[in-house]
Amino acid sequence: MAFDYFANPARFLRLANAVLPWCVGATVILLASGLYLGLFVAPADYQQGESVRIMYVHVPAAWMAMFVYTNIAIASILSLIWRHPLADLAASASAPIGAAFTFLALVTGSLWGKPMWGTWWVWDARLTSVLILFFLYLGHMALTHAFDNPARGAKAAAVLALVGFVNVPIIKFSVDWWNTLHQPASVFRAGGPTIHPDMLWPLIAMGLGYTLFYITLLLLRIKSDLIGARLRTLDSLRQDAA
Amino acid sequence: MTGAGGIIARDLKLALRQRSDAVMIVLFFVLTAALFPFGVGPEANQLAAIAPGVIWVTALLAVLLSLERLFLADYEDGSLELMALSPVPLEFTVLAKVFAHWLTTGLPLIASAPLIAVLFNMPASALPTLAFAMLLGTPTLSLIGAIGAALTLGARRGGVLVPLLVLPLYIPTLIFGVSAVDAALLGFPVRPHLLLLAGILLISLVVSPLAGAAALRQANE
Amino acid sequence: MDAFRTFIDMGSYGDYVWPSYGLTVVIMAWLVMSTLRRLRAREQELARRQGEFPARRNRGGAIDTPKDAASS
Amino acid sequence: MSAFEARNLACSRAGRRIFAALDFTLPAGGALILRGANGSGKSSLLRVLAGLLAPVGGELHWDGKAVNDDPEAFQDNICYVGHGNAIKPVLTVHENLAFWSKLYPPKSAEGYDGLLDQALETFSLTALRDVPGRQLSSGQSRRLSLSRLITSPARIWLLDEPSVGLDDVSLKRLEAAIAEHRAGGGMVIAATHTPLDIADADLLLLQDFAPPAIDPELLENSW
Repeated sequence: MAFDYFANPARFLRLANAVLPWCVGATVILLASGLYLGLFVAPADYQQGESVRIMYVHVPAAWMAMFVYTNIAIASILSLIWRHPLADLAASASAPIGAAFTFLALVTGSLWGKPMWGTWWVWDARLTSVLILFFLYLGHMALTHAFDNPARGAKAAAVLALVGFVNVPIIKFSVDWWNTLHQPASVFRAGGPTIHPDMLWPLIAMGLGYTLFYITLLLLRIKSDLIGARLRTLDSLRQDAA
Repeated sequence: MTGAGGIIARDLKLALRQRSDAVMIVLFFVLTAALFPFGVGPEANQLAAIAPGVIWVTALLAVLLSLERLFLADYEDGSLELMALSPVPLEFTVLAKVFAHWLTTGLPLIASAPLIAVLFNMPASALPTLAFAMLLGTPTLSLIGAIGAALTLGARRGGVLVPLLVLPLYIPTLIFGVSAVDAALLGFPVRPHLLLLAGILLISLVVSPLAGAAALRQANE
Repeated sequence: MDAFRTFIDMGSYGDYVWPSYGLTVVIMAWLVMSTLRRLRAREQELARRQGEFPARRNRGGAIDTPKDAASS
Repeated sequence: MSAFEARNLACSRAGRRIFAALDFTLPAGGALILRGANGSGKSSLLRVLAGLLAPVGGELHWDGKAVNDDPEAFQDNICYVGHGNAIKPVLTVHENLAFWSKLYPPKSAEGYDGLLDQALETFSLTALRDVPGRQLSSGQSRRLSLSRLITSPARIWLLDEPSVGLDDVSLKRLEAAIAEHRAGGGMVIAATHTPLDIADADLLLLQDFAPPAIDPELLENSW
C-alpha cells in the first residue's frame, strides 16, 4: 500500500527534506508573479474600480479555508480507519494554517465589503458561512490540545472534523436559505464565470501560491511535530531510567 | 434492543430521582428568555417579533447546559466501560442515552415554551408550529450535543469546550426552527421548514450514534 | 512620483486594498515565523539531547517500525 | 477444551511502552494472578484483555480463534470488574445490580430474580438490598460491584484489585466464589497486591515483560 510506505517517520523525513526546497521556490515564484499580475497587470473593475484588487488576496484565502478543512477531513478518515500515524500529525498541523486563512478571508472580505456595502460586516451568506467555518476550526484546535495525552486529542479532533465536514454543506445551505429570507441578493459577487482573463491569471497564480505555501508549512510543521514526538520519547526514557 | 430499553429506563429513573437537574434547565430557559425584555424594551410588537428567535436561542443554550450530565457521571464511576463491554452495541447505547436525555430536557423545554411565547406576546396561532418545530429540532440538539459531550470526556476545561464544539453545528437547526415559526406568524406555508428540520434530524440520527460511540471508545481507552 | 501616488491611492480605495494585502503578508509571515521558530527550537533541543542516550544512529531508516509506536 | 491465550502482547500508554512480548495460556478452570509495581501495567493488561484498550502489538486467542476476528462475540465471554464500581448513588443496591445484570442474557434458565438474590447473598448484601448506593461504605460498594460476577454468564473474570476495602469475611467469600467459578470451568485473571488465596494459580510478573529501558530503534522510528 502506497500510504503504508510513510508509516516510517525516517522515510517521511527524507522525502520531506527532498521536496521542501522545491516547494519553497515554487511558492515564492507563484506568489511574486501573482502579486505582480494582480497589482500591476490586471485592470480595475468597471463597477468596483481598484478595490477589486482585494479579490486576489481574498478569494484564494477563502478557497484555502475550504481546501484545508477538506484535507483535515481526509486525514481524519485515514487516522480513524487505517490508524495511519502521519494522518494525525497532518490534521493537527493543518488546522492552525486553515484557521489563519479563514481569518484572512473574513477580514479581507470585510475590507472589501466596506466600500461596496458601506459597513464592515453584513450577514451575507458567504461571509456568514466562512465565519462558522472559522468557529469549526477553533473548536478543532481547542479539542486537539485539550488532553494530556496528545494521541487522544488527535483522535477526538478527527471525529469532530468528520462530523463538521458532514455539517459544512448543511450549514452552507441553511445560511443561504436564511440569507435569502432576510436580505436582498447581494450585489457583490467575488469572481464569477464571466471574469476577464487578465483578472483570472493573477487569481490562479495566487491560488496555486497559497496552496504551495500551505504544503510547505505543512511539511515543516509535521517535521517539527516528529521531532517533538521524539523528544517526548526521550523524556519517557529518562523517566524510566530514573 | 431490550438492553437499550434498560438503559433508557435507568437514565429516566436517575433523572426522576434527581429531578432538580431537569427543573434547573427549565428555570434557566424561562429566566434567560425573561431577560430579553429588559434588554430590548417592553414594546409588545417588538417582543412578538423577536419571540421565535429568543425561544430557540435560549432553548439551545439550555440544552447546552444540560449536556454535561449526559455521559460525565457514567464516565467517572466506570459505568461507561461496562456499557462498552455489554452486548448492547455502543451505538445503541448512545441513542438510548440521548433519547432519555431528550425526554428529560427537550420535552420539558417544549412544554414550557408556550409560557415564554405568552410573555413575549407571540400570537397563539403560531404555537402549534412552534411546538412541532421544537419537537423536530430539540432531538437534533440532544443528538449533536451528545457528540460534543462524548468527545470532551477527560478533557481539560471540558465544560467550556463543549459550547465551542457544538454551537456552530447547532446553527442549521436554529435557522430552520426560527424560520418555521416566522413563516407561521406571517401566514406562509410552514411545511418546507419543518421538512428541513426533519431532514437534519434524520442525518443526526445516523451521524450522532456513530460519532458518539467512536468518541466513547476513545474516552474508555 | 505621481504614478507612485496614484498606485498607492488605488482609485481612492487604498484604505481598503493596502490593509488587505498588509494583513495577508503579516499573517502569512507570522505563520512562517512561528513554524520555523518551533522547528529550530526542537531541532536544537534534539541535538543537545541526542548524546543523552547511546541511541544507535540509523539515518537510513531501513527498519520498518511495527505500526505500534504510532500515535505518540 | 476452550482456552484463553495471549501471544506477544504489547501495550503503550500515552506513547510510552509499558509491556511487550507478553504471552500466557490459561486453560479452562485456570487462574492467573498479575503482580507488579504501580504503573507496571496490570490494569492496562486487564483493559487490553477486556477489549477496552487496543494493544499496539500481538493478539488474543479464545477457543483457538483470534479474538480480533469477532471482538464483539468474544466480549460475551468476559466479566470485567475495574477500579470504578459503577454504582449510582440514587439507585438502591438491588436496582444497581439488576441494571447491569439485565444488560446480559441470564446465566441460568430460572431468570434474573433468583440470580440477583443469589448474588446479593454471596456477598452478604441481602440486608442492604433497598439501601441507596450513596449510603454504602467503600467495602460495601466493592462487594456490590463484585456481585455482578455471580449474575454474569461470562466464562472469564477479569478482576482489577478485587479485594480492595474488603474485610476478612468478604475476602473469604470472594475466594469461595472464585473457586466455584473455576470448578465449573471458568477462568479468573486478577491483578492484586494483597494476598488472595486462589488454589494453584499461575503467577504473571509484569516486570518480566517490561520493555528494555532504552530502545534505540523505537527512538529513531517512532512518531
